[in-house]
Amino acid sequence: MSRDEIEDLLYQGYQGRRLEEGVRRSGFLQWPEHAVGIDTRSIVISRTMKHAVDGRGDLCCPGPMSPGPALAFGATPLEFLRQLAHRGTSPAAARAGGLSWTDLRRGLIGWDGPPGMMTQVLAGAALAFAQRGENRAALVFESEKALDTGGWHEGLNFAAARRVPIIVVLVASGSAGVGRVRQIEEVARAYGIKAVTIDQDSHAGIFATLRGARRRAALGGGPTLVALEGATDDRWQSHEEFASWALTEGHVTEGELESIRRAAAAGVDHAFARIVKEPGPEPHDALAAVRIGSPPLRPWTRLKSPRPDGVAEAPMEGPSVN
Amino acid sequence: MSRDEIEDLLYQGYQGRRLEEGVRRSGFLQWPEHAVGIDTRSIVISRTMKHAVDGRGDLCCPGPMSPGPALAFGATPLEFLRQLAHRGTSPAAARAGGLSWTDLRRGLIGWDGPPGMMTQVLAGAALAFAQRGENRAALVFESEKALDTGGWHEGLNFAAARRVPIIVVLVASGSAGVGRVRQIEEVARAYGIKAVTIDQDSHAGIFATLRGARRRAALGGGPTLVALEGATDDRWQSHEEFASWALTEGHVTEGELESIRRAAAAGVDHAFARIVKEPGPEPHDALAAVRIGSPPLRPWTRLKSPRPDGVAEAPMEGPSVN
Amino acid sequence: MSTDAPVHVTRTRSGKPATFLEAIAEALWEEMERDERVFLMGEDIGAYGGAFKVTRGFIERFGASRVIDTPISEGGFTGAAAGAAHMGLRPVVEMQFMDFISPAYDVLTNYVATSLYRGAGPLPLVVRGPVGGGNRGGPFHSQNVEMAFFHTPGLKIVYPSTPADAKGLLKSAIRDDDPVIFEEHKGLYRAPHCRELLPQQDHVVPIGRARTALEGEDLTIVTYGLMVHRSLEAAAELARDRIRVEVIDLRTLLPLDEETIVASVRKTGKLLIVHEDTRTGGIAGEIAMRVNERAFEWLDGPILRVTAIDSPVPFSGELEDFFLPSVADVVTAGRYLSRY
Amino acid sequence: MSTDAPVHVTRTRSGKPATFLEAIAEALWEEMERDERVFLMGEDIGAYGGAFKVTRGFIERFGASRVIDTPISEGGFTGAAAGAAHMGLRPVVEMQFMDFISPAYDVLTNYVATSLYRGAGPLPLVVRGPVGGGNRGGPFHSQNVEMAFFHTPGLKIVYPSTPADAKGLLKSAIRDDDPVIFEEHKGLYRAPHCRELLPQQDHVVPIGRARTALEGEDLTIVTYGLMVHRSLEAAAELARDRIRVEVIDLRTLLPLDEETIVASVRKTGKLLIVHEDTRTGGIAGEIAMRVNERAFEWLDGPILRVTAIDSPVPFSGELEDFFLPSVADVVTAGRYLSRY
Ligand SMILES: Cc1ncc(C[n+]2csc(CCOP(=O)(O)OP(=O)(O)O)c2C)c(N)n1
Ligand SMILES: Cc1ncc(C[n+]2csc(CCOP(=O)(O)OP(=O)(O)O)c2C)c(N)n1
Ligand SMILES: [Mg+2]
Ligand SMILES: [Mg+2]
Repeated sequence: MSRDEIEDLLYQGYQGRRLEEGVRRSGFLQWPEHAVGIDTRSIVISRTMKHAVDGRGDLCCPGPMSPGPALAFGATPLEFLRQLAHRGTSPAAARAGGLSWTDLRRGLIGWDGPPGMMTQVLAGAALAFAQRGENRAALVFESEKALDTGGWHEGLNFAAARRVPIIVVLVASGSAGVGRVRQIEEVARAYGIKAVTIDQDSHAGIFATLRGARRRAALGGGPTLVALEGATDDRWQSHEEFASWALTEGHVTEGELESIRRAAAAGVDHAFARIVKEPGPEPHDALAAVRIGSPPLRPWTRLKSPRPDGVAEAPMEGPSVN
Repeated sequence: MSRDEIEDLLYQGYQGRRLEEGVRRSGFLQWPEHAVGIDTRSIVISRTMKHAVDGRGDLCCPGPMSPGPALAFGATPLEFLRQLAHRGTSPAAARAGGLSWTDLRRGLIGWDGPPGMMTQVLAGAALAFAQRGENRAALVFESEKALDTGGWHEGLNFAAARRVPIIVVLVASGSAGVGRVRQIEEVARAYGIKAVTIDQDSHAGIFATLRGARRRAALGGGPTLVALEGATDDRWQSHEEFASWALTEGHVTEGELESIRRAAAAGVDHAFARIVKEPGPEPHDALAAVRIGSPPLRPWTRLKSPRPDGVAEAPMEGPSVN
Repeated sequence: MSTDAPVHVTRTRSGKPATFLEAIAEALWEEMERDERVFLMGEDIGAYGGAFKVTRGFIERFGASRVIDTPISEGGFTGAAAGAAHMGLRPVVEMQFMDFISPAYDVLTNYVATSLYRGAGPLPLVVRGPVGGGNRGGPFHSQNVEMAFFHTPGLKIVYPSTPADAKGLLKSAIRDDDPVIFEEHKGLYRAPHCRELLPQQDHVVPIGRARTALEGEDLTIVTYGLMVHRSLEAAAELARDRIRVEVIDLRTLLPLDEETIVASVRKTGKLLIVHEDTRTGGIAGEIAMRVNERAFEWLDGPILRVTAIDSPVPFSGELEDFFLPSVADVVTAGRYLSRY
Repeated sequence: MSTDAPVHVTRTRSGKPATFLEAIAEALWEEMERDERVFLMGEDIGAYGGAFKVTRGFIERFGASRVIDTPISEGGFTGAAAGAAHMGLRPVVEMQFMDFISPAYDVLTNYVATSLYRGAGPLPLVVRGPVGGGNRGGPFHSQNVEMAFFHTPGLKIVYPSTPADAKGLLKSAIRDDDPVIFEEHKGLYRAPHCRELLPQQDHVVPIGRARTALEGEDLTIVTYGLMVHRSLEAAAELARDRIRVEVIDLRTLLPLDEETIVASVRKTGKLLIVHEDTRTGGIAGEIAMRVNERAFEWLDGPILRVTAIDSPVPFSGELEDFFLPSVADVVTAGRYLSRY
């Protein structure tokens, strides 16, 4: 890891932490129920990918791990809060929810729906990279429960069959669940692909492992399946661990660490202050563009009589749309 | 294998063979395209299950291996030919096609649609057996390509999670295909269940293996995944092999073998002679019972005027239904 | 009934009004007590009691083999339910949100719906779960699913609007030999105004028969689910203009109770259809066809509809309120049609 | 065009009439030559050339990375196509039979159709394949799939009836930024009477516009696909009774060309809808609603429909012929309506 990368990681870790604290304190915002919160390892993993702002970098679906990976891919706290607060200024104009959204320029692809599906979608994106001979790869975080869905298997099978450059991270689930396959390495073997399990590994170790997986993927070596254990239990500790590692190893001084923390916090606080003042969405604008082939909304509000004899009707009360 | 079982196997093998020869010669009948034809090993496998005629035996979906397993479960050549010829007398009154149909009294469950689905359905049937503490098990034949479908994984996952008494036979596919997982033993390991591969095994060996799998399943030991290799290439040879093994081992004499063959052929020939004379389906009868909540078919054929003034219409020409 | 029954299934027995959700729970509980073949499957319905706590306390009473926690695999476990039904059990499958019925679309339309047709016998199976908007659940936790299945011969679709109907129709669905999709609007689950005393004895409401929720002479509103309540509100407002509205609560969408609709339209001459589901391809179309076929001459104005707009269900409150049909929309349309 | 092109994509170039299937193949071939982002996915479409041989010779010309053989996993590879589309490619997915689109129902309705809505940008993706009955294919190889998707905002549905339209509309679909479901009736694929000379130049037919296949004054028939041909036959027979039928070929089902339908009904005053798909919940309903909303006063008789009956598609010829709407059915209904 370079010094820059370490600083970014620290910064994004503090950003995420401040975001989650702020949301909890806000009284009016809520994380979506299924979000597992910030596990700094998800930021580390995401940092091993190629980042860009012109749509030519790697692609990441943060899935249940957002906001970590999204921050690593350049999503801003302001965007998060707009999304959470359903502001008209939010990335999806408040139409869709969840903690991730799509911004293909920065390589972010959002999803708030059923598990398993994004492994299919990212497999197809990775296919496009391979087809064009680009040095790009796809990264998708999925709840471990995605393994229960047939959709996930179809996606992984497709990725494995075509050896596309994709890294699939399965995040261990805190909840009970049933019928779940925990033998991720055996699943990978069944599909003839690589597998890695991450548990108490150091951040530097995780970084090296994932960098390797990304390199192999981009060189045509095929998918890697990553089992990320313990994501829900020690989700905070891991960031502190990382910070103290960076200190101990001499990558940053106490003073530098504190100023990184403060800068991250200031940015997040600013975003909180800002979204309170922002307006909600305007229905006509937000919804107009996305309907295909829909007729006018309320046909009985038409002002002209439908009668052949041309008798005019009084204009109807009520909102007339379109 | 008992002497009775050996005789049954020989009889059903000859039946199947005669059926396929007859269909090919008939000029007006055709096997459904996807049928892999008769592999005697499918009869051997099916014979290891518990057969009954009162709906209390084991349950089998012959899938792409029909007619073998269906014959073993007591389907008659006459039923096959009625089904193939779409006779009104056929098991599904000519509404549905394919080489298998459902007769729950004899433990047969038919399917002519997408691969993978019957693993789900039979897993649920096996769940019912386990729930009621019955000594029963389910057997399903699937094309190996079912492994590509998410539906199959969901079915197997369900079966594995609840350790239901089911045996899933994956029949190796002759065609090219892509992205297929051939490592069936590794798939089984990923789901934590038993796996067996059958290739050049003797019929007696197959019989012993499957009997064991059935016993284990019924005792709560969970599912077994069976890989049946080479099903398309040597599908005839295997029956001859079995016959000559039975001869060599002294289970039958040449004379007995010939009379078994003749008896089987005679039954099949009789069925061919019979279906030619049987009528096709009668639409009203065949389709009437299966529509739910459909309005009368052709409303403009009603004989009474829909006009409030009661002016009668002339009865309409054309068939008036319902 | 066992004495240790959870409180939400004992309202009726103790003579108290039940919510819609309690009515559902009572139906499930009573049917499981009545018939040991009935069992439940779904995500986290066991110890956790389900996302909406409908089955809280069920696993303690009926055991883990009749209250089955499933993996996230709606297609797979619906297929398994079909297999169990073939073997004589009567599965009731819970979709955590009905939106998640989509992965089961294949097995429901191609396998389950065709069972009788293919000669595989009746397939008694209920798929039930929460539907509908207004809860800020966004596109994946707010859908109405009827039109995904309405076109499939072989299925029944039930969508009750009151606790008594919910209980009586769910009991019928469980006893029915055909597969039934059973939709429960989240907005009714705990709505206080919806609470009602349910009949004490075994309360069964037949599938396939609509209910006249309000009698009137001037205008027929055909609707179902939460929109029955919105339509009754609108009818009250229209009554102030002396417009006497008849409100038909379909209760069952498939098979459609054509007779009741046609009779009402022949009486009023005006038909407004109100559904929460989106507009294009909504059930209004089939109703319009049936009325054309059997009551065209009685129509004194066009058949109109009030529906959600053609969009996924929006997340934000502002957008969702705009998206959903409102009482004011029904009043506006009702007034327009009555003056036509 | 490369000189080694297979014969079934060179009819137009060599001035010969093309079949419906050849028109489809030409559209695919030309679009792949025109735009390197266009690629194909499907079961056995490579060396084998596809179940109906539409893509015979394509892999030789365009290579295995643009003619992709997929595993049997319609949901999974449709999802993958969506991902490729996000990255700027333009996938054309073949369903071996359109019946097999069912496993992709979840991803198409919840992911693909909502992409633009969720702010994930346009999703140019075509899902095409053979539909329809009359081929003794039975319940799993004969379905019409339009009504599974017609209710989903965000999708387009195209269902052409002639080779020229098939070619021109498929080209439009591939160039369209919205996801398009493209239905090709097997009964038209090689029908000799359907052969026609196609325009030489880049032939594009806009999505969303119906075609007046026959002009008339007395009765409007709105239809699509194979039923256009059945309706024209019926119109010829009705003409002998001096009933002048106007036949509207919808071509695109979603978005529906309401203007053309309404204009025709305002002219003739009578509307008969003919679709091969089953009856309850068929597209006739939506058309009836739109006509009520915009042309009720012009109606001189009820809106009626001729459709298949409410059943899965039967296997046996006797049953399938009974199941499908016939020319005689259309004539009967047309006569009834014209006398009304
Ligand atoms: C097809 C589908 N089925 C069910 C759900 C509902 N669902 C969303 S997440 C989830 C379980 C998530 O569990 P886990 O992965 O452990 O995450 P946790 O909520 O415990 O953090 C379920 C059942 C869904 N979104 N989609
Ligand atoms: C969901 C679905 N997709 C595709 C098909 C079409 N289909 C039926 S069998 C089959 C391949 C069968 O191959 P194999 O198992 O090798 O059997 P073979 O025909 O070679 O004997 C395909 C693609 C289908 N029936 N269902
Ligand atoms: Mg969890
Ligand atoms: Mg094969």
